[in-house]
Amino acid sequence: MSPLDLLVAAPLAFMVAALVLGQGGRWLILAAGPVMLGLSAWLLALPPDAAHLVGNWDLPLGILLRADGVARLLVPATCVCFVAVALYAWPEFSPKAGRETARAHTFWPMLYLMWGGSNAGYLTTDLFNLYVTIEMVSLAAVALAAMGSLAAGLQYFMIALVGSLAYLLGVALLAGHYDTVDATLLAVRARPDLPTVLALAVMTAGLLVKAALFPLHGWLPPAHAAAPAPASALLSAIVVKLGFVIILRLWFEAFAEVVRPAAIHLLGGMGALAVIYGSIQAIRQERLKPLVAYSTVAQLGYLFLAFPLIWNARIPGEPWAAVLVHAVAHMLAKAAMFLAAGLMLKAVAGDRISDLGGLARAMPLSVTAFALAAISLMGLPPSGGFTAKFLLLHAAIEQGQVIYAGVLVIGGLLGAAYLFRPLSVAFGASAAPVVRAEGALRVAAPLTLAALAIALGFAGMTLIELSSIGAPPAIALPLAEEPGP
Amino acid sequence: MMAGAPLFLILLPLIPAIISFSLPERLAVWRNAVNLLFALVKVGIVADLLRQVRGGVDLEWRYTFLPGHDFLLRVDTLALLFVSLSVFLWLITTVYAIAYFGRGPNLSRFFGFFNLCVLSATGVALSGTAITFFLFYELLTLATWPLVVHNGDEKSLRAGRIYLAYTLAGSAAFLVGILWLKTLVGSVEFTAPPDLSAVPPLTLTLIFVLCVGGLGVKAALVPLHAWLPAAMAAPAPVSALLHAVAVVKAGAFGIVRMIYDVYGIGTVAELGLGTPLAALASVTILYGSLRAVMQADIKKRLAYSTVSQVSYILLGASLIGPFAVIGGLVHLVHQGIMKITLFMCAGALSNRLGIKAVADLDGAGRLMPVTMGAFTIGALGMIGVPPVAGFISKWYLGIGGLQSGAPWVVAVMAGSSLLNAAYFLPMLYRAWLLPPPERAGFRELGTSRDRMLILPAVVTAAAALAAGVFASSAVSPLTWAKLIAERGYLE
Amino acid sequence: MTAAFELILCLMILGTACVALLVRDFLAAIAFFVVFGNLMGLAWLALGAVNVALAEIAIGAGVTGVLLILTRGRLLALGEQIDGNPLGHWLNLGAAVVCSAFAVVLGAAVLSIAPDDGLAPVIDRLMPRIGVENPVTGVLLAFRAYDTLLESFVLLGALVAVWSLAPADAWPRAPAALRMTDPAALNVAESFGRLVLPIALVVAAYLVWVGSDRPGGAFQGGTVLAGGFLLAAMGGAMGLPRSDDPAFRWTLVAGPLVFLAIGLAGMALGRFLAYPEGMAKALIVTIEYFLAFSIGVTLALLVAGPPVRAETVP
Amino acid sequence: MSLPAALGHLFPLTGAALVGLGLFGFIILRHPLRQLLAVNVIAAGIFLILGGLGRGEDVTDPYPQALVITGIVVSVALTALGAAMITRLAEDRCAPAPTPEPPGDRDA
Amino acid sequence: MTADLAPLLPLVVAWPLVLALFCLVPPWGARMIALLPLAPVPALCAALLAPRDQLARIPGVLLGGGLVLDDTRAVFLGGAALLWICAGAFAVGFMAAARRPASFALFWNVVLAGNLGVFIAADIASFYVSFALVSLMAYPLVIHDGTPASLRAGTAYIILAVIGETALLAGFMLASYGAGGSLWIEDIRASLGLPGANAAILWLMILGFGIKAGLMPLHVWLPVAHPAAPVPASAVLSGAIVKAGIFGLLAFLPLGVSVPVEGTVLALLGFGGLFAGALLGLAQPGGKAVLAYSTVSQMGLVMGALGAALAAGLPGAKVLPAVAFYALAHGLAKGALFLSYGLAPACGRGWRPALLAVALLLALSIAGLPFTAGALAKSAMKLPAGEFGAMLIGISALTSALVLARFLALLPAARPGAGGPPLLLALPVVALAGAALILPVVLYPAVTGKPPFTTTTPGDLLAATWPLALAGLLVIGALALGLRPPALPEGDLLSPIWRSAAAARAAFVVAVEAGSASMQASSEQSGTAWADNLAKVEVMIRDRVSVIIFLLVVMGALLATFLG
Repeated sequence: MSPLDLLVAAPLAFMVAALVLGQGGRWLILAAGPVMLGLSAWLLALPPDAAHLVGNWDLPLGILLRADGVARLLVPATCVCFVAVALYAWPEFSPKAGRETARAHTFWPMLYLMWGGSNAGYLTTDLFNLYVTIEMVSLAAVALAAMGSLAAGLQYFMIALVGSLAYLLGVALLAGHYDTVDATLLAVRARPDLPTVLALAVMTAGLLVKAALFPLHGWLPPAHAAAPAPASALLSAIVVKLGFVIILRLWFEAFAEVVRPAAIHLLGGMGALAVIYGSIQAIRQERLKPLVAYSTVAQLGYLFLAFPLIWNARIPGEPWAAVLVHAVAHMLAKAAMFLAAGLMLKAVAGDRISDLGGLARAMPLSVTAFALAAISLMGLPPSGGFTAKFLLLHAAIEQGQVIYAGVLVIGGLLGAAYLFRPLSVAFGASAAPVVRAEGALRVAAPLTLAALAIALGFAGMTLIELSSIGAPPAIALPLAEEPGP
Repeated sequence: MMAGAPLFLILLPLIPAIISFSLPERLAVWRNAVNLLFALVKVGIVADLLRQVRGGVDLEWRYTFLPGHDFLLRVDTLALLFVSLSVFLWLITTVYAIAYFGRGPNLSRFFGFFNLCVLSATGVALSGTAITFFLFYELLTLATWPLVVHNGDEKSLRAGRIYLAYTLAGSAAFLVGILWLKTLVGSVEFTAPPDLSAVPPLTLTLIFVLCVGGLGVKAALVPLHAWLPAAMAAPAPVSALLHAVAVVKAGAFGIVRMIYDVYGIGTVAELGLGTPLAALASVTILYGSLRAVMQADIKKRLAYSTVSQVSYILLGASLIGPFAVIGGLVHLVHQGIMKITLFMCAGALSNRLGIKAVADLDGAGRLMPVTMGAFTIGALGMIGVPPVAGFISKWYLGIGGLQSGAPWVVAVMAGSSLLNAAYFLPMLYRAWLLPPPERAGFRELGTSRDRMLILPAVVTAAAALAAGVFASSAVSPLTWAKLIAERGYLE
Repeated sequence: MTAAFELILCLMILGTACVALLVRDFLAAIAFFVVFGNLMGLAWLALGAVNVALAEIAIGAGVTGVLLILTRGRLLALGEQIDGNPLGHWLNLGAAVVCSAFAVVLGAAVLSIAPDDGLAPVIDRLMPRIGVENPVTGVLLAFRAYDTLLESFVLLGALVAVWSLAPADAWPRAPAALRMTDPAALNVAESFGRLVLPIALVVAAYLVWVGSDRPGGAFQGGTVLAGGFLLAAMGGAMGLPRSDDPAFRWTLVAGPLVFLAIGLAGMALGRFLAYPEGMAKALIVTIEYFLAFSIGVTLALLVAGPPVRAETVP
Repeated sequence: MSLPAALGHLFPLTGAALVGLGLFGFIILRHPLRQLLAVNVIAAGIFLILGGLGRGEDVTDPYPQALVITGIVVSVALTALGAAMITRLAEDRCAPAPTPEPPGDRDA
Repeated sequence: MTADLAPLLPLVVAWPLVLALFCLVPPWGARMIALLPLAPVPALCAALLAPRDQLARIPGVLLGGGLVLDDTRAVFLGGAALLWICAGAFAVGFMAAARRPASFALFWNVVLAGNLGVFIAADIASFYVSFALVSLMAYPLVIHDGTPASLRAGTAYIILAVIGETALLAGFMLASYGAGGSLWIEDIRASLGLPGANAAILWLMILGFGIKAGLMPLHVWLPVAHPAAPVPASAVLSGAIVKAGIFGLLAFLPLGVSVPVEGTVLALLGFGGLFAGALLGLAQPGGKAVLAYSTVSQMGLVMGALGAALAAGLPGAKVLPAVAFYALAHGLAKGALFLSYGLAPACGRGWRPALLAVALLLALSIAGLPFTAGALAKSAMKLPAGEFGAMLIGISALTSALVLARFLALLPAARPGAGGPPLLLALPVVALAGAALILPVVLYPAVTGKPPFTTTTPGDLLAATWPLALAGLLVIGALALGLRPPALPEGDLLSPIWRSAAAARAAFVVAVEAGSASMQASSEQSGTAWADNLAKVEVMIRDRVSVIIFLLVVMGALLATFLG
């Protein structure tokens, strides 16, 4: 028995159950929540080197599942997000007036499919298996995005499809070249020859589309902005992270020996541009959800901006941890923000930022959730976002990377510029009377997520230790040289 | 007391904060009681700490929050100066705020954030490393923002935006500075200045500029001051709090820490950083006063006055000499109690009489003599009229300037006094000497709420007076400032 | 001789692909695409990959072709313009340059990889442990059963995703009927469908059965089944089910569910998706049957599309 | 490179060409359904690379074959989804009357 | 006798302050007027009884300084106390029906405390505090009437007072630093005499004290402020409070060391004021203004003499007693004159001659008629003033006499009827006049060590009398011809200064507003173009084909970086 399998199998079982149960599918979260959280806890409690081969079939043929630091950070966070989103989505995706609807029916299987897919993605080391998990997640994501706007969903679908294929092309080249697609084996076998670097380039480019790194983010804002709030939360929090994590694994584990400084700076530079560009676009938005969506574009930039910082670090463990903490913090905070935004927009029956007037009074808890999430996203203390940005900034300064340091700082300020705008309006007076629309259960979801994002800021050491478990040699080795203080 | 005392002291306001946030408006009485109770408890704890620290006790609480980065709280004399100022004024402001708002909307929120501000300000004071300082410094920004926008009108929202833009940019610069320094020397603790000799002077200078520039935003150093007058859109208790204690002082306090505990006066002097900073502070002093003269709104005028006055602290810190330090530190307290008096009075005037502009002050002294009396004492203190406390600060600063070979400081002091007089005296003139518009049956102290509104200002005015008259007594701020200087900076 | 055949085959593949992409008339494009798919099947046969060839012809050419034709019909009924309207030719030229550059680089990379039989020896060594003969089935359902399991859920998910597109008032009706509108064609199709469905069932069962030892297997069987279902539906021999029909739902999930259950049962005995010694073949075949059936139904319904409102029958 | 050696690479090279061709098609074609077709061509090319590179002296590696089968099924599933979306979009564009379901559940 | 009286010194200051506190209690405030005469009593006692040259430390207060009394200080203190007592007594009657008595009593007491504190402060902190109290808190007394004229006067007063305070503060800082951080006045005075002393200190002090004492170009406030105040306040302003400035100069100027430049300038300004003040006073339409100009003139005399002494390097022992003596004489006499001005309207017609007689006597005394207290004072001043100064002092009798004659001419008309003035008003005048005429004579030996009127030779007598005689002739001539002096506004230079300041301020405000408005306008324009471009970029990025092209580009770039 191992949570490594169950974390994937359980959501799939729930998916089947949800599909069969139809309109009763929403009840499943009451079982799925405890089960998945329990499995996450089990994952955290596993011994550091926990890993096993599915069906006991050995590499290079079989598939290796592994509980490394990345998984230990992201899987529990993912589970928390899913549980919270599901609880929030409950009333929204229930039968209307006793009648089952397509959305209420299909939302739940899609949720579990995405859940299983993302867990599978974090746990596996097999690049082809990753392709399948990407498709699981993308499929669900497209369906959820299409629930808001079909056009945006189609756009997303087409772009994601090409991205997947680019990734698959890389996998094909690697499979032909090395006769394996396992990352741990590739780490040993990879040579910097043309097929390898081409494979890495196309895989990275394809995944960058999925991870919506500027300038490949075009699909994200319309899709994330138009979807229903719980769907937006999942899209922004979960879906884009998978692409990022795979790139992280490719660059620092499978192909650590192949990667060149110029390439890593290319990624870092794109990340930096994403931070700036996404923030500026967010500042320009007049409507709330596009603003939050562009904020995702900006925040994803940080993840890539960190690459050169990890690469050049004296103690790579710290920026490595930082980037993972950032991913987790963004996951929690962004989910919280979309959920809170959903509640707020519903209450004012509008979607413009200027409609939010007076909400701080009418819906204090939602606004609080939004604000706490904003704090983490801006990287203000105490929050997970701060811990991450702090470590990154420290690394950037230590390495004398003035541009990255500057972008980190400016990005935080721009973040404040756009995130405080809706808050500011919410704290203002209301033009129209506001209907108070905070169900205790619904608002608990964003509030819990946001509080967790803040709480991450107090657990810096734990997170760093977690992230160092099973870290790739390129990350872990220098850490061993210099024991912590 | 245990070593966790500093942490306890910092976290104490969380309790009333949470209670305030969660109590509905109709339980205002309970909320007020809880707030007052905890403010009192905190004063008591600080009094006890004062006693202990004077006796030489050194309290410390350390927790490694990230590898190589400690969360360190230390109670030293300088910290206590700021802490005792803030807890005292907080008690006062709490009383005032309760009376000021009465039963307005959004007060649970207000008091919640109010307590978070106390928390942050205490944290700022007790921080033992620059990074811990930064954490609380940033938290302070966040906790004060809802207070700035409390009124929720377009003006205060705009003020909130400006406030954030300035302070967040400032703290970002500060963060870059301290992280840079930390990577170079390994420690940014406030205990003893690290050895900076290996670092190139240009780098050190750059870091210093970043840090002081960042902190200078909150301390409203010209040209980083614009947020402060804008923040006047906030209600009076907030202005009192922001301008007298929390925000601006946090900045000034941070700069003092930078100069004395992070760089050390030796390094600062070697690098020749003191004089430019002192010059900048002087420019701020004069510019702020000059702008204050031109303001028609009372609170704006007071705000520019704050811009000017806070730089006294910086001037004292940057001059680097025993007297200057004492002057700067003692002004930290003096300016606090005097300016809070002024703001509370201004708030009372606008609350009770609707007076907002200087031109409306006509006859306010006849209608509200007690309030205006307190205001007058505060104003005279600002001008530097003895025996109100401001004079003591100016005296030490002037002599300190001379000691440090900067005789122009005396001219700055003199010029500032003149300008202060130029904007305060006309207000007093109007209030006391011009006839009031007709107001039938107005009574200043008619209800107990009125008394609560005006009493705090009277207390602080009396404190300002006492701090000046009994400057050399054992319990005066001056004596404490001298103690700090002796223990820390005069070896 | 083989080389010449292969060269011609490849040129034809490229040629049909070109036409399928560039021809103005979409119907022609689809036709060429189906041809292209069949040529691909030939290519797989030439490569000795009969399993893939079956799948490619059944799915790549067959199902996809039907899907495209159906979609085209629906779009045309809605007045949508599908025929090619390419970009201005400067841009075309730029795109051509970029894409051929990419293809050249890709080709260079491919050329520097020596084709070999890779893991075939490894697989050969492992095959006895699972008792089936077809190495592809071995890989799909044993060595990389995890991929296959997830993939079956992708398929299921795709159907759910298609359903999620249903208009609010259409749920939980059936998808748009596939019945032919032309009476003559319907007549042919009807009789053909009646005939085909049982044959398809038998063929599918056979494919799955032989799949354990010779080329064939769940996916191939499933596609044949899907084809049968589709033809039957077109001929009106069978209606499409309502999406809230419980039996129908169980049919859909049976394959993935059995797969998952057996995987979990394996966990109880040791490892997830590990087959106990000696029972491997039986379990694999069980899984394959359920899977093939579910895949058939799923693919058919995927082609049929989301539930529609009663009045909008095209 | 001699011709026979290149012939060993024939199918993968064809695959590479198909990928390039499909990309070109995707870029120049504006209608999503035709782009979907182009995507299928790309996918076919990739499968050909994957499978072709596993061509040994006498046997073809079953491992890439299995991957290709998996890929083909995923591909058709996605194509079906894409086609359904395109259709639904066209329907909405045609008859925008009853919106599918309002975004957000205002009646909840 | 010595030890037990030590607390007297702190009490001198504390007692009026305590009385001031009582004034703050609403029900008592108005009645505190009655206690005004009692406020200076400790001071008088101290002046007479307190031990000399014994430092009374006051720990914990201010910067930990102390109070001290010596002979010079005692003269100042005693004189001031006497004047304040009499003026206070006068106020009891005069202010009984006035507006806001509580406020008057409050500030009266505070100013009193400051005024007395100045004379006994041993350290600069105490001195400065006292000086500030007496300067700034006198403002409410000046504007007590609340008339527009007095408010204007008050404004002029307070502006100059603040400037003076500031100058003093700066001077004190420099001085204290120059004296090695010492706060004691003695140390500072000693250090100022040292060769390396900062020249700015003396200039700042001359500026600060000069303003208070009405040094010529800085005097503009005095002729408007003194008359604006109620009569008792005018009396103490002119009689006692200006002396604080004189005392400050005395206390800090490094007498005994020759300081030529500063001394000469001070002398020139002082003697200039001596004549200019008097002549300007002639042109005043108001009686109190005339008296105020007379004060400017008299104080000019003192400062001129001090300047001369400073330039000549006369030791303090030769200067201090003379100045103190002169200050005493002038203070009492001027106070009495002011009070008599206030008394005049209260007198019936029958009492007017008596009043005139008293006033004339006082005027003549001030002008220096031989065998009067004033003559003694002037003769005492001739020593420090030097020869040239002495000559000027002699001539000044002419101008003094003229200006005082003018005052007498402007004494308000008596009220109809023969009724006597209220006792409460008359008694203080009489007492003060008596003191003014007698006390200097009594004290003369103690101050100069010579008996009074002994050295008077006929020549001296003639020298002292001719200016007075000439003045008498001029007055009689003018009266006969019906000549009237030109009428100048009070405070001569004040109104032009006022107008130009107002104009400058208005111009400044306009300029700043225009500047900021234009800055704001320019910053708002460029924003929209940027927004348009960004929107276009985003539309382009969202197209799925461009995403694919970007994908290819990124791929190519990555490949290039890997391979390059």
